[in-house]
Amino acid sequence: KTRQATANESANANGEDTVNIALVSRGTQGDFLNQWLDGANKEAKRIGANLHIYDAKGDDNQQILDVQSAIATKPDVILVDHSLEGVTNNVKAALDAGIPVVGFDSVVNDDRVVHVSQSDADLSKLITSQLVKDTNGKAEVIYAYVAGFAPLDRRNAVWEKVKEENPGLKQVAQVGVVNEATAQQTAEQVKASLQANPNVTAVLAPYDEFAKGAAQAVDELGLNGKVNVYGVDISDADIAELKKDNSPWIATATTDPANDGAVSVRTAYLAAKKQLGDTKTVTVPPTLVTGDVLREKDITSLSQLVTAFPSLRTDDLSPVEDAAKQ
Amino acid sequence: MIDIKRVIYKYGLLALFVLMVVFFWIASPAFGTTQNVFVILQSVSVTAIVALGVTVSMAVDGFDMAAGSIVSLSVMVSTATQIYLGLGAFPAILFALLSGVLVGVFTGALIVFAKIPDMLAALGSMFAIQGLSLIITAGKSVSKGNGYNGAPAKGDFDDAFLWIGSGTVFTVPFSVILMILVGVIVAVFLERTRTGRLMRAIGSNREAARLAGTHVGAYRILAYALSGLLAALGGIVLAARVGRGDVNVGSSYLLEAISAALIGFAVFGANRPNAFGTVVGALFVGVLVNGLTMFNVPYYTQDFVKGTLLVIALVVSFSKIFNTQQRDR
Amino acid sequence: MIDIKRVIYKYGLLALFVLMVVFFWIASPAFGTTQNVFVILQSVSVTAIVALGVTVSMAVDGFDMAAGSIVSLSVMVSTATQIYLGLGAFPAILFALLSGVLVGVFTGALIVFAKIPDMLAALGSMFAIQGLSLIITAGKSVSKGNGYNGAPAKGDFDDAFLWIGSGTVFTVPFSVILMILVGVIVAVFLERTRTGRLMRAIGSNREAARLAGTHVGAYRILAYALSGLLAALGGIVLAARVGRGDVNVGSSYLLEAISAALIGFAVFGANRPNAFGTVVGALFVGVLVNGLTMFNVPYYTQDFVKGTLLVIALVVSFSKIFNTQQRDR
Amino acid sequence: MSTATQGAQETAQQGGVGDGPTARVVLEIDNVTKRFGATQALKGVSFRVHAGEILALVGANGAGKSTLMSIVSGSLTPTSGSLRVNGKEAVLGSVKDASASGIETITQNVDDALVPDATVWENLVFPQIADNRFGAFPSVKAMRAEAERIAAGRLTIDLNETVRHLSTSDKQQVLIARALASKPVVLILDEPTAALGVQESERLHADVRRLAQQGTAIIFISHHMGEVAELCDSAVVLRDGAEVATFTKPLDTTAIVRAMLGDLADGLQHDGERGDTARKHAHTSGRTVLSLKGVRSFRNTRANNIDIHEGEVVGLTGLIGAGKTELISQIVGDRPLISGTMTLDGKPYDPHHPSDAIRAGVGYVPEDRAVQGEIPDWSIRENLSLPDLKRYRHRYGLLSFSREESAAQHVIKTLGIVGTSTAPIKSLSGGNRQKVIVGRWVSAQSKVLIFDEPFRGVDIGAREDIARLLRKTGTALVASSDPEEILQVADRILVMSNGVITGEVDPASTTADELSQLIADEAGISARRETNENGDEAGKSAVASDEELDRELDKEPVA
Ligand SMILES: Nc1ncnc2c1ncn2[C@@H]1O[C@H](COP(=O)(O)OP(=O)(O)OP(=O)(O)O)[C@@H](O)[C@H]1O
Ligand SMILES: Nc1ncnc2c1ncn2[C@@H]1O[C@H](COP(=O)(O)OP(=O)(O)OP(=O)(O)O)[C@@H](O)[C@H]1O
Ligand SMILES: [Mg+2]
Ligand SMILES: [Mg+2]
Repeated sequence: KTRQATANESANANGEDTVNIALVSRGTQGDFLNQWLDGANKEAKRIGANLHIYDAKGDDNQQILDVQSAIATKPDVILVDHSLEGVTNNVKAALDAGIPVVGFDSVVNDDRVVHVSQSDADLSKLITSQLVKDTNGKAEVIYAYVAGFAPLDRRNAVWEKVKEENPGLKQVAQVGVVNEATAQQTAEQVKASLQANPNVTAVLAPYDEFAKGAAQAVDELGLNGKVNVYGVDISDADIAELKKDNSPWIATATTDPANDGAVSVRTAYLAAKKQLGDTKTVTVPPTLVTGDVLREKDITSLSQLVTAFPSLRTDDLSPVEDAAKQ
Repeated sequence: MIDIKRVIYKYGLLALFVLMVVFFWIASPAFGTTQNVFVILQSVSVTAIVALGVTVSMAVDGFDMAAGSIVSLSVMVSTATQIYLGLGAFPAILFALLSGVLVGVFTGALIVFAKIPDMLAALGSMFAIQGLSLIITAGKSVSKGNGYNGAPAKGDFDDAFLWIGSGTVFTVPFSVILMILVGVIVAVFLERTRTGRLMRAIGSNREAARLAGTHVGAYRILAYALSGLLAALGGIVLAARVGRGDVNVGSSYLLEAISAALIGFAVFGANRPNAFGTVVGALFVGVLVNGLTMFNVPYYTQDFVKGTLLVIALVVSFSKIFNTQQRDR
Repeated sequence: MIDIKRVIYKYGLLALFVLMVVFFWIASPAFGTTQNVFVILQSVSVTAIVALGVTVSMAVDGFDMAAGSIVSLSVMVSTATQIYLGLGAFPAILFALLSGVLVGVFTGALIVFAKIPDMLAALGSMFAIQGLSLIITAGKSVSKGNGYNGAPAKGDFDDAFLWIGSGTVFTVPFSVILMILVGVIVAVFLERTRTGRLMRAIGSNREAARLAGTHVGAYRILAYALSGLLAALGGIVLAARVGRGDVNVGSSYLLEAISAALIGFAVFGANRPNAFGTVVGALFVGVLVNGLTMFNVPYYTQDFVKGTLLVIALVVSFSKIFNTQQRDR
Repeated sequence: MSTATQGAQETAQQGGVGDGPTARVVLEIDNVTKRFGATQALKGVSFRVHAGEILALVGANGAGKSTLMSIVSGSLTPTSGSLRVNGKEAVLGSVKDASASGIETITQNVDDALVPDATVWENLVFPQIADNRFGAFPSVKAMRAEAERIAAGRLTIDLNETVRHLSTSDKQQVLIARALASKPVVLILDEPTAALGVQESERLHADVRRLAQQGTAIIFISHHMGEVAELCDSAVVLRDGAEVATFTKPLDTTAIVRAMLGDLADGLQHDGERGDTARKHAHTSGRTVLSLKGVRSFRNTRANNIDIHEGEVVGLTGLIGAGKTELISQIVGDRPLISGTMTLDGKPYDPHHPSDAIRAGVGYVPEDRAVQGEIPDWSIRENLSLPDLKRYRHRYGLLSFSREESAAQHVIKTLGIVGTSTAPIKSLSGGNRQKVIVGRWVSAQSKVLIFDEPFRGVDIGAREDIARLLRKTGTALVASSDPEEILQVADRILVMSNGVITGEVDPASTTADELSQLIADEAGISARRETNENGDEAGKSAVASDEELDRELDKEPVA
């Protein structure tokens, strides 16, 4: 309460200078990032911040340089998303120049950086425990995973532990491809695996592109009801998939990407205003979204999703009031 | 002696293919089931259709690098027509095919009228079209129930449209039938029709073809238009199977289609773009991926095996044995 | 009259480039700052270096489609050498460059000895190498503190290695200096050295070069080896900049490098692979992307603008104006 | 080995060259064989060449001349056999080594040996660059100086010109200059005069003689018996890959032709100089088939009127660059008409594309077979049917292979093409390839045939076959810069000089020498006239008004 009050005061004190946030994005393609960005944009508008977006199109090298470019424009705060170690030097430079840095799901090794994250471990725990519950810890499982992608690696660590704890779960095959047609090509692989392993009853696909592919594979082989898909993440397209009658993709553990973006922007805003205090990490807790609920409440888009799963919205994290009220 | 060499040259790749199939069949009981055969055929259908288009462009000594982006465009157009505009399967298919043909004609026109080298022109088209298909949906993927930029959806996928992706005719998936049909048509077109023959003449010696009375420019544009048409058809099948318009899905089909068409050069020792070879090329990769996945070979090893096998196939087909035909340099 | 046309043909693309720079400069004060100039140059340095290699392969009428995968391989080798094996910058660079050269020689050998067509051979290499660089790390990315397959890391990035990516010489980033150096060397090599001349002769008419006493096969292999070397150098710069080894990072550089090399054809009306043009081509795209980002143009529009500008640039350079040189057909 | 070959061996032994006691053997070819897949191209050829000797290597198309010379020059490796240069065993299969031991070659297809995107001077010094004569960083100045030295007194073309833009004859001049630069021990010329005009040929002959006097051995391949008899000291005849006879000076061309063609020769009565016995006088009805009115070769030269009557073969001759091809390419729709009008069978004829010409019934054989005629990867059959594919369409618009095959068989028989219908055209010898291109019009119902240099690289037998085809179809316009050829086939010869038809000649009352003289003279006269008339800006004003130019035409239109 008190913190928010000060925020309003300072905004009122010098109304002209809106907060300039340089958003240095690793990539804006793909539904997750797209919706994340949507959320960030809307939130920036709401709280009256100015968002300048750099898009590295998935190229780490470009993102590093973008941080450098951003520093040159002297923003009030730099928000990086999904960045890897490489940006560290430039992030340090920014911090040294007195520009606070907030990272979303980023790997930046500097104590001064404020981290916002959707905890991959939590996501993975939530969905795997659902899997364990549904199968009573006894099932043949196809696992979709490609090593080398940090979030997937973190989600994988949890699954490794779950397997140890539940000897009844047998991972009979590991599949996965990551490229522009991830869903499609994962589908082909899952189909092949399902052919080779007819006793499989669950597919763990802790990434929505994998999950979509797995669902398509089960659909095309007509194994609906026999094989269930457990996923992670959500998007408009994912909702359509989950909501389909008899969809094999029955549950997904997720945060709301738009909410993630909003939280990140708010945190950056507060960091710029130096109102975060000692907070160095902001973690967005995940929610389990199930097809049953989506069908029941006839949800078709992310914006409606929050009405069915209010826990997806985390306004209490780094709260900032509307610009109008400020 | 020489005859054996010729046989290896002509049938080496096919033999390798058959060997591979036999091996997988014996090693894994699930591989040879009818269902799995269909799974494989379905998995290569989009690649094969796109690759057949690329083959046509190669026939006139061109190279449709824009094919992948046309797949993306077609996916976006066909899904957006239904979801954003609320129109049915027929207009969706029509618009998608039309967009493919238009891009093809555009590329062809750049080549013929603006005299831009083939690859360069196709690259230009590719970039422009890649951008265009993103703009259609403001960079988002198109899915059921979601209209343009947050607006409510005006329609839903037409069942007839989805049938293209999931329907069967006498238990055979429609996409497989479509692939075979397109393969046969392209083969007949290139080998047995006047237009196809003239296209191949252009591909081999443009100037000679022109002086023998061929309207070279028109045929080159036509070849790209056909390539665009088939790429768009591939996009439609993809969109119908997935029931969703994913951004940029097409780009990964470009490389696969090129591989298939190039492997096809080696089939029957054709040493030139040919429809049958292209389909075999697509199947070759499809069977390999399917078989390896069945053996639970990790993804990163699969790529290596795929690459190594491709190289071996090429060496068997092109080296030494091939020499008997050509001057030794 | 014709002279003006010639001028447009020769300098059209450069003029467009200069216009674009001037426009951005006037429109955005941040664009022209020294720092931003370095950012742009740095952002194109990897692309340019790889593209210069591709240019060399194009000079012998080849086409190194494996360049992107060599970048990936080099990234993996150079990072794994330091992290997994605990060796320093020098062996890391050496092994990476060596791996690039080896792949180049392998591709070249496939082409020359096994007589596989250029693109096909490079494609084979590409697939095999893509797989290989995944196998090196069992499909994982290499990062500080993580050893092979869960084992503890044996070493850390050598500062000398990281300096390649982030060091400066008199405020100029080293990678920029490297790019300029490689550009000059390749230009001098292709235009002024015996080897370069012979390579270009081979590219123009292989048979004539052979009849004039050139060891065509050796030079073709050499061209691919050089292309591999430069692709590997690009990979080293990339790895040093990013400070980690990511799977498959290189593949996106293939298309960019090809674009740069192809746009380069149009610079000074060369209409053939040339080093200066390649660097300009890379800069062209780099400046465009940087400028558009400054104007906060959404990414999905950027692609379209990029594509359209590329097409316009090509049309200006190749159409009509070009005709004055050629017979109108 | 056949008895014929053995006989030839003996002749070769006794034949020698009586060039005095100084004549030393510089090249010994010993029992060379070459097999291409199933084709035995060479069946064991042996002969010797002496210093200062000009040796003609003759034989019908596909006899193996080019193959043998490719082996000698190191660009092909023989299946068996050996070579000795100056008594030393030569390394086989390396152009560089052949060149180092003093063997230089001018290839039959000049485009094979030149780098099209490089300048003339660069091409002149390429072998030296390759040979590392200029070091790792060749200086442009040094290379240019060397190129100028090579070109001095021999090349008149701009050394900075890109080779791609040169005419065939200029390209050949470049190659010859380049080969002579290294003062070779043996110089091989593979049909060098096939693409040359009278003057250029004369100059080449002079060059060759001078070189021979300086001691260079020359192997000269040619289908022109007149040239062979005049220029060469001896002749080796190849037939079907075997050496069948050797002749020494004075060369009996009739005997040579007989040896070349074997039984086939009996059907020919050839005097080696002119084929007028083979030419039958035209039985023209006088009806005009193709009529050209006010048509020009070049924008700045005067217009020509030409009428071609039914059943006559009109020859068009003139020096290289006279404008024959320029004129023809307008008739066949390859290039837009500069001025004037054309009628075909009395109807207006205005082709905008070669297809228009073909549809109107004009059959065309272009000048440059390799670049403009062949589809190299295709079989003989497919090459034959290319311009007329509509004829082979049957059900559902699909092509009928059987019809195509029988048509191909007919052509192969008619023209005596050596090869099966499914053999790729690139596996044929030069002359046979030319026959295939000509053969496209054998069964087409063309109203008029327009052949541009159809006899390039064609042996005497084939020349007869093509001439017979021309006469059978009847109406034709044949361009050739070879007086001998044109006299053999034409009923009426138009002499062109600098784009203008300056005279008409009756072949019956003219010899090759007279015609050569006329061509050369006309060229000189018209060159002078050109400078007089167009001394000022006349060239431009001529373009301004066609009528004006036509009024200037004092003469009645030719023909
Ligand atoms: N690369 C090749 N592959 C297959 N056969 C070939 C090849 N080159 C030549 N031949 C065959 O070898 C024989 C000799 O050909 P060559 O070119 O030496 O004849 P030539 O005497 O030079 O004829 P021309 O007077 O027509 O030039 C021909 O039958 C030809 O078809
Ligand atoms: N008056 C002129 N105006 C323009 N160009 C000319 C003129 N005279 C000669 N030329 C040039 O000479 C060449 C004539 O070539 P063309 O091919 O028509 O001659 P040709 O008689 O067929 O000789 P060839 O035996 O070389 O085929 C053209 O390239 C042309 O550029
Ligand atoms: Mg020959
Ligand atoms: Mg001519």
